[in-house]
Amino acid sequence: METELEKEQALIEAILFLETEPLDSATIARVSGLSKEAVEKAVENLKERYSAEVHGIEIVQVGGGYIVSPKRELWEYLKERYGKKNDSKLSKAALETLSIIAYSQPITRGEIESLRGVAADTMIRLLLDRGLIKETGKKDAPGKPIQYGTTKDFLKFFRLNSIADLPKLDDIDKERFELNG
Amino acid sequence: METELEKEQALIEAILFLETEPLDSATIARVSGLSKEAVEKAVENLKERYSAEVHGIEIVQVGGGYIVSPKRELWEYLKERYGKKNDSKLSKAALETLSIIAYSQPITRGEIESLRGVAADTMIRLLLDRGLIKETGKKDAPGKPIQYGTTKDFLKFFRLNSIADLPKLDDIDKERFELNG
Amino acid sequence: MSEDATTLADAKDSAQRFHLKDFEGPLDLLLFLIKKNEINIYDIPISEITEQYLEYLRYATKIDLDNLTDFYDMAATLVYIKSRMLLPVEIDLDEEIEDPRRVLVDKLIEYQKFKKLTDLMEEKGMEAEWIIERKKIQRPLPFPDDEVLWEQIDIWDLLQTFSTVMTSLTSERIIDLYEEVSINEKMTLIDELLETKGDFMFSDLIVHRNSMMDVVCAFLAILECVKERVIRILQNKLFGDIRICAYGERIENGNGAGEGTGAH
Repeated sequence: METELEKEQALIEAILFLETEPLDSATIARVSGLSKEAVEKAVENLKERYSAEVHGIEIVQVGGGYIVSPKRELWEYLKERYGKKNDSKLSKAALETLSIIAYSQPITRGEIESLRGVAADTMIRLLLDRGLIKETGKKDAPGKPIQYGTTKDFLKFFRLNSIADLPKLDDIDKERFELNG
Repeated sequence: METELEKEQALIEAILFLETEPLDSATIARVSGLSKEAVEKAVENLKERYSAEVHGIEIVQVGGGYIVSPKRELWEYLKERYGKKNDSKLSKAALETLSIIAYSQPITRGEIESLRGVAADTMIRLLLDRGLIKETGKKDAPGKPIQYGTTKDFLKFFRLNSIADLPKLDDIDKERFELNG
Repeated sequence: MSEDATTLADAKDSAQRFHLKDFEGPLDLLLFLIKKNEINIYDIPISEITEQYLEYLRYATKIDLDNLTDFYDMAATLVYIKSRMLLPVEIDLDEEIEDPRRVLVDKLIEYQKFKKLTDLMEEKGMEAEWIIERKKIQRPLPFPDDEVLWEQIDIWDLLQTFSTVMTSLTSERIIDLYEEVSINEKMTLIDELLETKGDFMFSDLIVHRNSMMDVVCAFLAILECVKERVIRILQNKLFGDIRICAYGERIENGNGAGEGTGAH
């Protein structure tokens, strides 16, 4: 019994290691052929195991899925080599999130996720850290979700005087078709 | 002291987790800012830790570097989703040439040809293109023929840590062949 | 089936096999013949083997020229050894007799050794037939000071991206993309002005004076903000510009409002 559980845990560990995107327990169950309950139990065990000091990685829950990630306190040491890798992918996701926030602010995480169709935590955290967005308030809706908007640094970064200077979609069309110049 | 070591170990765990190619201890040392000795000690600890039944991943040594990999006994379960067929299979002729080079390196084209009894140019070119062999120098003989040897990619391809790990003849075959060798 | 047909089929079969490169070279073919005839490698009946070897070669019409040369080289060697074996040997007790087959046998044994090693390597290679590894690096760490990441982005990239995101949405999620302004946008602008100026005029909120939508949205945004107790609004004269300041800010009655207006 004990070893059975250990084996299941080992399998799920391997699956989490191989994935690069968050995986929810239903998907892990499908991939591993285990029951959802077994998966959840194993993930809990793994989470606990990796939370120990001695481990440099941990299992974090992102947008309803699990992913293995280096612990935050180590990022400082890792950033030089790993911070810039894959930047095209990172920048695309970040830019997407930022554009949604800029054009639809104030907007909640849930709304962003429903627009992009993927979890937005990481990107929101990145943009917050970067000072391009900020919490602007709470939405008057169940759960009072946090709303995000752009910051002064955002304006500075994009050389805008004011948020009113954000170009509009019909500006794109104008440019594209060179209608009104 | 103990916690210092734990922290170092955690950092190296995170580094190994982030990499997808084998990393040698010198590189890990550079990336982590730790001494090579500290790295090696930590890697040993990690190797031992992950060798436990309960873990589904392990640290393996390939081509002089370390890489985290799902344990072999789990491959059966992981194959469907994560398995990639190694379609870069070598032909028998290529493999024969390659094994001659691997076991007799450094070796010249002439020597390979005299062992196989057939021309070796095509095969040598193929193996060079595939990055499995390389020119290692010139033989101190008339015409200064080029000598060939295996590469790191060769080790990776065959999942060998070092050339010393090449499969060996068993005792019976050894007697059969080497008495007259 | 007639005898002829069978022979022909055999021959064809052999040629086919040969053509398919069952043999990696002349040494491989020789080893095959030795094994097939269950011959002791140290005592090869050279004339018999030579005959069989040539027989095989006769069927092999289609192998590539390079290899063919090698195969014929070996044929020549065999014939040479055969002739040497036929010559009477003068027995000299002082000298060891050199068996003409010796060199070939050594070669064959060495080759056999590598064949064995090749098999071992092949087994090892089979293990590597499947590889299971992460396809790409783990998600990059989102580091705040990742300058390179942001270097070449301008506002048009942002709009373009937004446009792409929006147009890729399914119809149920589509919002009016071409709505010139929105209340949300005006509220954002209010926030911004509160932050940068502290207090400001309603006219500051109007970006496109001739756009009705712009004015209406600005009004609605103000009403919304008042409701949310984000701002207070003050007007010092009828139809005059409306002054807006943060809700919490203390204002001295009409006086303050007048000053504010005067400042603008």
